Amino acid sequence: MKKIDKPLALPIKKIVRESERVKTFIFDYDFPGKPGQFVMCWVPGFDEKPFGIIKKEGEGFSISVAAVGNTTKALHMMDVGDLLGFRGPYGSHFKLPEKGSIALIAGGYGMAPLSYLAQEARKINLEVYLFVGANKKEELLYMDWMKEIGVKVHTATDDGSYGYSGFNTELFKIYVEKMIFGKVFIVGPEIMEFNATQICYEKNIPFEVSLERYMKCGFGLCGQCCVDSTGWRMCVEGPVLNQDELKKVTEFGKYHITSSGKIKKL
Amino acid sequence: MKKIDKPLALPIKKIVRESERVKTFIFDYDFPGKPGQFVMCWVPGFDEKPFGIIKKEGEGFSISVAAVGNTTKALHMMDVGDLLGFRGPYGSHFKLPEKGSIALIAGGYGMAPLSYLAQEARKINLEVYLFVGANKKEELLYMDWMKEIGVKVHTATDDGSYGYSGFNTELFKIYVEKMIFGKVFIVGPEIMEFNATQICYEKNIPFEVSLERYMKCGFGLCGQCCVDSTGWRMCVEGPVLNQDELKKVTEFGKYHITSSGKIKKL
Amino acid sequence: MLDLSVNLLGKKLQNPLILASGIMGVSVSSLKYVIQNGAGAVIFKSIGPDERTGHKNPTVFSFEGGIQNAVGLSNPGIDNSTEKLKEAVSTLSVPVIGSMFAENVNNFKIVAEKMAKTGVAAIEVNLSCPNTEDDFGRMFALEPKVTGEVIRAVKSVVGKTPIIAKLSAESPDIVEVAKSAEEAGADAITAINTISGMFIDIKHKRPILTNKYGGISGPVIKPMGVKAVYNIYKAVKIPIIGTGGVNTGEDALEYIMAGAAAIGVGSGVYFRGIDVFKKISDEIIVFMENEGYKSLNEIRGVVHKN
Amino acid sequence: MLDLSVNLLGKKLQNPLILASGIMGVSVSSLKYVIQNGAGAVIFKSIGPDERTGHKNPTVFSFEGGIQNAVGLSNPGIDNSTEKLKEAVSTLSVPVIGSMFAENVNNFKIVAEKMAKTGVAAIEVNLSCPNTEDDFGRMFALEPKVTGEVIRAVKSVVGKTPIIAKLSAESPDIVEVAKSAEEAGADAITAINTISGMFIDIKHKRPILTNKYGGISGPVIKPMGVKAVYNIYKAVKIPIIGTGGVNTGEDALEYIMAGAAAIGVGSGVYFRGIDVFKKISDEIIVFMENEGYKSLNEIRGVVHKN
Ligand SMILES: Cc1cc2nc3c(=O)[nH]c(=O)nc-3n(C[C@H](O)[C@H](O)[C@H](O)COP(=O)(O)OP(=O)(O)OC[C@H]3O[C@@H](n4cnc5c(N)ncnc54)[C@H](O)[C@@H]3O)c2cc1C
Ligand SMILES: Cc1cc2nc3c(=O)[nH]c(=O)nc-3n(C[C@H](O)[C@H](O)[C@H](O)COP(=O)(O)OP(=O)(O)OC[C@H]3O[C@@H](n4cnc5c(N)ncnc54)[C@H](O)[C@@H]3O)c2cc1C
Ligand SMILES: Cc1cc2nc3c(=O)[nH]c(=O)nc-3n(C[C@H](O)[C@H](O)[C@H](O)COP(=O)(O)O)c2cc1C
Ligand SMILES: Cc1cc2nc3c(=O)[nH]c(=O)nc-3n(C[C@H](O)[C@H](O)[C@H](O)COP(=O)(O)O)c2cc1C
Ligand code: FES
Ligand code: FES
Repeated sequence: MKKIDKPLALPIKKIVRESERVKTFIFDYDFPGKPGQFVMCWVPGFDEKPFGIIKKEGEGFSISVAAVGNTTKALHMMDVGDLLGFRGPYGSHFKLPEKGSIALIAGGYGMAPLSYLAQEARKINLEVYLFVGANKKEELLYMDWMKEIGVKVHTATDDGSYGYSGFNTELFKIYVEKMIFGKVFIVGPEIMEFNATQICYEKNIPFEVSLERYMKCGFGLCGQCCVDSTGWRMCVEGPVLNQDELKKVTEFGKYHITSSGKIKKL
Repeated sequence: MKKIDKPLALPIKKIVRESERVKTFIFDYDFPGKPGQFVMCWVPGFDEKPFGIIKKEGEGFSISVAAVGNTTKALHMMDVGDLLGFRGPYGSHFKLPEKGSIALIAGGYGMAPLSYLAQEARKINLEVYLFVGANKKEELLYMDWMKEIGVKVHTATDDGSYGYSGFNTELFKIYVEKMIFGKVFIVGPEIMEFNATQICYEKNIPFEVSLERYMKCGFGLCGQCCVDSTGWRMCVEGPVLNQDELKKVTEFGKYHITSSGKIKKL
Repeated sequence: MLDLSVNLLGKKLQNPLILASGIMGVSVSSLKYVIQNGAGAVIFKSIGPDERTGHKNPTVFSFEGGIQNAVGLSNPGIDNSTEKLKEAVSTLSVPVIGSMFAENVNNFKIVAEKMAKTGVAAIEVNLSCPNTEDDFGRMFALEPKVTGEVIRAVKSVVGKTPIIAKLSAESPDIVEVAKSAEEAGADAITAINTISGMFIDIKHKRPILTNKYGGISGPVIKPMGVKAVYNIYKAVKIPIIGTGGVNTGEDALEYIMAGAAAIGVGSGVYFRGIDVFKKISDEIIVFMENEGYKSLNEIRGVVHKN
Repeated sequence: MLDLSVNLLGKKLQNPLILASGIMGVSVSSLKYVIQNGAGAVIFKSIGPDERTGHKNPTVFSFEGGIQNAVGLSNPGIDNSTEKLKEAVSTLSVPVIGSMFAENVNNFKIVAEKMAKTGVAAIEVNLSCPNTEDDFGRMFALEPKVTGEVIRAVKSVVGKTPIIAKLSAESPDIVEVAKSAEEAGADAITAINTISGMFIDIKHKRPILTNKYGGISGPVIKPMGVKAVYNIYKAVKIPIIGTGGVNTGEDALEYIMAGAAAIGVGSGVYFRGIDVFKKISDEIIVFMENEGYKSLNEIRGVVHKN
């Protein structure tokens, strides 16, 4: 897979509003990338940030972006035809089992990489159970798409406005007691990921998690995204780690490094 | 064909004394190159000069060098195992006809590229007539090799010590009256080349000639080897030119440019 | 209609691509060949006061992404060159620019005066050859003051012939040097010349070039050239011939967007062949068509606005 | 037995390959990972007097043959770093070198004093970052005199801790700068840092880096680095850490033959992966075996004899 390491300018082809906070930006370009990998997206005049790559069948590629700060808000202001710069794909990717059932545990924009993974899993006829959490119904992403491709969707909302009332990890815990998942894939806020991985460890289910760290270079040079105590780079050896690898990442669920290099508690 | 544009250090594998003034240096490396093309050979501590590439069947490659000045004399002092640096192959190459008879007119180390050409011609079963000139018998090169591969050798020596007494061009003129050559290939001192081409023009025989000019870069940048009035670079568009191309080279047989850029009469 | 022409020093160039000095430019024929391949103007190889054969080979080789050379300013000397320059001026179909160097102010004047009389469209003053330190000492273009002196001296003897100061990215003060050249009367700036370096052949255990060091050109120096042009553009009013590593239309456009009035192309002749000029022109045209531009004026220096 | 070990500043390195500053060196873990991959010593990312988040992205990207960066000296500040440095010194299996920068002589002293107390094997004084001109002005390493002043000041507060002056090929006076550093008490020289340039994205019509300029590293700067080391080697007695564009054993050998005592490897981590250190060591060993050498001392500076 060829990497693009100098920003490639691409015009936005289409913008889809997924929820109050999330928009999907679609590009007419066959950017390489597997589920779990990310691109560095340059918003000219603002910043360049990592986003999970999505390659929906029949589209070039897209990113789904939650407006959380300056750059993502600027991105949300952009129009069709505006240019963004892309590098990537970077990082490790999810590895699907060959058959059986899998569970996806998604929080927030964690749905972005997991939606792409769900698509690939359905292509090889895996049973896909999605446990997705959000504050409220309006924050849930890709529900139509997921149902369309035959994903078994289980939702949890903090306010109970849709599906289970509470955390998706709680919901997952209920299901895990009565079902057998060959592998679990976890992407969301670190605290959600931490809780989900605890359940998997307890139940001895193999899993992969995407561990997000602040990224600068994205390709393994600056050390910004290195984790304790292995020193692995979340832009190269990560972001996708499995249950054995994650055990060595002592900082998981505890702290990470800021852009100046200071330690920040979760 | 991949070019090597940064000198490649190669040890001399074998040295063959061909004549009083000429030694062949053989290298155990499959350097690319067709008959008529040349390599730039760096003699460390001295200079880097152009020599015709020879790829004798069963050998890597070789150059045959006449000791004429500082660099070539230094080269003659070198031993097996010593390192030289090679770039190339550079320039245009000879194009053989598909069948019939060809004539080679060789003077001095002009035999170097023509011997390689003769080998390739014999491989495709062309009739090869060689008209080779030298001061004396001892200066004739590759006679055994040429006979071995079935080349019809016609020699001319200035002192009459071997074969025809006089110039090889005179000898060629005699043969051309009674024989039909599909194409003629000419390499030697410019005055010999000039005389040979005059005969071919008169008789309307297609030919190719190798036109040597002072070379610096060898790959078309410095302009040192450009000829009037086309401006062609003898390291790219030449050194091998055909009868039509040569007509446009008004300086042929008249003058060339020295390493400082001054014009020097033949 | 899409128009690539530029006005430079009172001449109209059909396109902004100028053959850089030291490449091909040894004879009228070689320049003609370059023009047939699409150059908008040509610069002769640098000529000095006396004949020089230059350094011994290896003087030029190529590596991944670049060329290294220490040809050593070989040239027949100004007196052996004036006829050739005149012939070029009178027979070639695009503006012919002379290039000159010397080792001291007095010789700069002597060469410049003779060269100006040949009728060249402009004289490029090479203040930045990195390959003749042993013969001539530190290059002039390192120092604003020295550069100003040379340009002033040259200006005093060339009459109306425009003067181009050719500068080096080896000077951390290149912007000051450019300003000083402008103040001294330079009509244009060429930036940049090659950047000095060394390659060692580990088997031979010696530098590859006979001169040990040599100037590096080609793609690897483009970012240094673009930066120089970007900064000089902010500081001077005279036009800049952006030079260094231009192989493609995209490269040329980087320089133009940084502020270059025209583009020097040298090593590109090696990297893309003699028709590099045509290829670059075509690539610029495709870009401009896609983006809806009609003239290079619309994009010159545009980076400074973003 | 073939031996790649070198003695540097009183420490024995198992091999001459040192992780260059600013690559990976943000935490004890990241350095441990580099050491597992074969580095003979490691240098931390440069630390300054205060916390800095650095420039906004894009701060790093790669092009054919090189990396451009303007990270902008992001660092947590010396006071947030001393514990980390101490931990590194006490837990890592190879010599740990600190790197520091500051904007004036006084702050150089403050940072250096604190850093020396952590027990680092040496302190590299970064006088040559090309990416913080707007914040800090011209880099110190351009001027012999300024360099001497900084080194003298640093030396006065670090006790026995060896000091390495990190220099820039952007100074045409790099040899004088090195001599001045030696005179001021520097115990070693690192040459070179990145070389500044600019890349423009012609579609965006703006420089790629947010900082506009950025330092270039990787293969494209190797010839400038080798030249610098070759010339500095002739002029000083202190050891030189040859840095810039070392991706392969051959690259490292060029520097060693030019006179380098040890080799800095930075961008090679990108070009060849984190195990670039092992790969380079292996390649050096193959070369030495083929040529019949037993120790790097036999070839260090050998080019100066040819
Ligand atoms: C591997 C990976 C994949 C991601 N995929 C997505 C995705 O598909 N969709 C999506 O909306 N978001 C994704 N993110 C998060 C996204 O990068 C941040 O939301 C974005 O950088 C915020 O930038 P900002 O300027 O808008 O906000 P800021 O105010 O700058 O930051 C808000 C928060 O975003 C995070 N963040 C900021 N900058 C970075 C950075 N350079 N690297 C990592 N995290 C940063 C920090 O947690 C920060 O507190 C991903 C992050 C990583 C590391
Ligand atoms: C395309 C080409 C192919 C050649 N093939 C062979 C060959 O196979 N065998 C062989 O013995 N010789 C060959 N030569 C000639 C060879 O390059 C010269 O003999 C050699 O360069 C002389 O170098 P020197 O230092 O020994 O002598 P010098 O004293 O430097 O020169 C002697 C003569 O050699 C010629 N010469 C010198 N330098 C160059 C140069 N850089 N480029 C071209 N000509 C030069 C000049 O005519 C000069 O007068 C070839 C030349 C060319 C251009
Ligand atoms: C072989 C060679 C010879 C050169 N000779 C000269 C010269 O005589 N005078 C000069 O001003 N520049 C000379 N240069 C520098 C070029 O004019 C140009 O500034 C430099 O090569 C950068 O441009 P490029 O990357 O397009 O080659 C020479 C460059 C090369 C490669
Ligand atoms: C991303 C990046 C960050 C860097 N940060 C620093 C730094 O903080 N301090 C420093 O002295 N050099 C820094 N450098 C320069 C390197 O230490 C090294 O001198 C330069 O990259 C040349 O070596 P290389 O070609 O092996 O990368 C940095 C280089 C890169 C690529
Ligand atoms: S972001 Fe630079 S190493 Fe991962
Ligand atoms: S030798 Fe340089 S162009 Fe032919």
